[in-house]
Amino acid sequence: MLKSLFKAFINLFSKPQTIDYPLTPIEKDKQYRGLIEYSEEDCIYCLKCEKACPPGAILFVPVENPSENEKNKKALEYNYNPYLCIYCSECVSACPKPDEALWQSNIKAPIGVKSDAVNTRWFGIEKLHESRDSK
Amino acid sequence: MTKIKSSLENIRADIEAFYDASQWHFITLNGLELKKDVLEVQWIFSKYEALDELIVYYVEIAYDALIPNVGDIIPSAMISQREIVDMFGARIEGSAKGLYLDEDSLQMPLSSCAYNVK
Amino acid sequence: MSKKTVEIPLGSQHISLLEPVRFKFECENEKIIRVDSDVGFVHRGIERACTTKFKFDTISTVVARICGLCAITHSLSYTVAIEKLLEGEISMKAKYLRILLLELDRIHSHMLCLSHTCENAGFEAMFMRIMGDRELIMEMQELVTGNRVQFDFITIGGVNRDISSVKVQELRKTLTVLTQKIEGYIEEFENNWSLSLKFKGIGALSLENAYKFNAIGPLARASGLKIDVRNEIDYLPYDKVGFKMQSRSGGDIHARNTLRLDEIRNSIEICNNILDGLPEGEIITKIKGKPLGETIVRFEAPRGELMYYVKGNGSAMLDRVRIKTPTFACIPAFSDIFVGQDYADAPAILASFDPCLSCTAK
Amino acid sequence: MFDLKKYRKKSPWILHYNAGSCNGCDIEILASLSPKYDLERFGVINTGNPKQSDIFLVTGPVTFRSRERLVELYTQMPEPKVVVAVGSCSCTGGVFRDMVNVEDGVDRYIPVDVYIPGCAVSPELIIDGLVQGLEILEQKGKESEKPFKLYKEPEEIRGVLSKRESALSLDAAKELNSDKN
Repeated sequence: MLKSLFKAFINLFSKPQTIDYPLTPIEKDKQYRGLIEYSEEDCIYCLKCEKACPPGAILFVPVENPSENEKNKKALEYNYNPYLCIYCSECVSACPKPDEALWQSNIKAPIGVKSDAVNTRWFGIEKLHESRDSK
Repeated sequence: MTKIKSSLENIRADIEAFYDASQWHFITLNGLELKKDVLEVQWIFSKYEALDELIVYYVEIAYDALIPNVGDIIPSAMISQREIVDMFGARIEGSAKGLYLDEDSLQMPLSSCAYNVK
Repeated sequence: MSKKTVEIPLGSQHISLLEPVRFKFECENEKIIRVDSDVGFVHRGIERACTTKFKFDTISTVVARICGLCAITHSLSYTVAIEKLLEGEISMKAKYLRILLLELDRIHSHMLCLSHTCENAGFEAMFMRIMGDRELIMEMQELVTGNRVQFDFITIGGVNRDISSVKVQELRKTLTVLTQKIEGYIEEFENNWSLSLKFKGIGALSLENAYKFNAIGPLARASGLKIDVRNEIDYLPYDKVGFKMQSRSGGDIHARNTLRLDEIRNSIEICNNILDGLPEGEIITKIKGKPLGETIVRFEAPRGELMYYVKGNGSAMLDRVRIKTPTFACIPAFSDIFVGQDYADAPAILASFDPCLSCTAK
Repeated sequence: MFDLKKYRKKSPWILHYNAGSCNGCDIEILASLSPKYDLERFGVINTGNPKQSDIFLVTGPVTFRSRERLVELYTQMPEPKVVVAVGSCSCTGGVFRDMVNVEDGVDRYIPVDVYIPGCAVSPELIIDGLVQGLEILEQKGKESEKPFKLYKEPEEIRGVLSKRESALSLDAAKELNSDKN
């Protein structure tokens, strides 16, 4: 009884366990599994990341007027869905130029709302991707 | 891992003679499609407190053969039997469908002749 | 004649359940006389996808998503199975790091279970206390692997991330803090009046029934059945890091809880031993080839024995991946325990099993 | 009298349903209720009763057997309500996309307002998502107070989607698809 009273007294003056999250942001470690980032200039369009991705969150689909890149012979465009990604970094370990073309940052994933159409927009991209394979 | 082949008629007697609840631990029942209509069913046992001592009894049968029920010898085999019935569409005495699958999902999903009910 | 029994459903959505499972209790007055359960709510068809959709080198991230609590055991069992088929040998350092993560995972899973039992016994303050201290482990895991729950730490041939000496120091410090907290819990679980009232002598499984129903994991060890796969395998050097078999003899909820506390203590000891004797070397070795043949790999997940049967045919697609999960094998024992207990105790008993339905249905 | 609408935002109650996830997101929801991340600062209480809740947290890709329960729980909740999809697999299916016994994502069945990505989501993202959800809840509350008009001005129909329309139709999404094709 006395012991617990003593404990309660100590707890009264100790620092709270709760962190003040939305007001003070949490600093992430360098190795935190955050968003996958991509640089179009360094990409060599080997499509290894697309094959390695378990859920298929990275898709290269054909577009009519791609940005200039001499390695991009088939006129493909990189598409990434952060709402489908499972942040496993299989793509980064498959990439022949990691840290230049594709890398895992420590940025938090974005919160989506209805107007983002996270699921339905991706269906269109998947359809385009299927048409690329059938060609 | 020691594999012992048995036949559909003998498997129940074999397991009854072999199984001693205080020595052997029944792990699970495993199904495996060998060819289009040949199914291999394995009963996997391990020994308590021994280094990786596994014994596998197996039979090779056709899909529509009736597999005997070992639920009275090993009570915990009942639920594994229901899983095999669901996953391969095999027939086991006293085991009903519907542990995992619904009516409109893909039936017999692990065999090559999986089908959808419309 | 009026009906003497009444059927009471529990689930699939219920405040005391984390996962969807439905029980139908047939009760006579207060006593449960029969149990029906429906465990198929979480069936996703992972076994089929492993053989039709994914190539063998990406499956370890897929099978980790079977269960969030023992994710690392799943991916580890699968990778060890593939390494056995490819006859590759991995370095000692990778083996040690694998054990480290396995034991950290066990500690956090057991702490979650303990806090959940307390909540279901109506002891909210204890729930908050254990959950608050559990964050220490979660921070450690984030420090080592970069994520709190799904680590993706293990890959074919070794582990993904190295551990620096600064991190080793931090881990040691946190483990010391944690040891003191665990001692506090043991005192509370042994002596607290309201916890003993709800836990002692309730939901007991006898040793004969444990043998009869092939119980595994903490459920069996609390009844005195000495089954622990860590004792029966040689893929990982468990004998060198100070593993000790724990067992109790009561078989009731109290015995299960104290057994879990004992296991946490032993796991902390193992973690400390690993950090002391971490060998030098590469963390990843390249293993090439395509799997051919069949193998069985077993591991001790926090809830009991996990078995993987993998059969390859020499191509990138596997022939069969059979996953036997701990909770699935325990269902017959669970149903046996419920019979004869009060309905009011059902949520507390259920929480003390630490069931993992997403494992069960795959 | 009590002004209920004013306090709804101050204390939203949440209902949690697991529609087939791996438990990872569920334990993170529990962790965000625990002392370190303490969601109760925002007045959030985890209730097991759909009839008393404002925010619906769904985890997991929807499996075949849990479809019915999911829709049932959604319809039992009183208006205004906000649906939050927690985790990659409830947003789009995640790693379970295209598996045999799974529907890809929650928004096939019920309208989703906030999507929280991550596998598994960290508690800070859950807090972010819930804060976003609270704003939507307030907006929806205001919308439901407006008098119901049988006749609508033509511009009004074109400009603002009524609540029912926005909940049921995926017009905006369909347009996006047709643009791409």
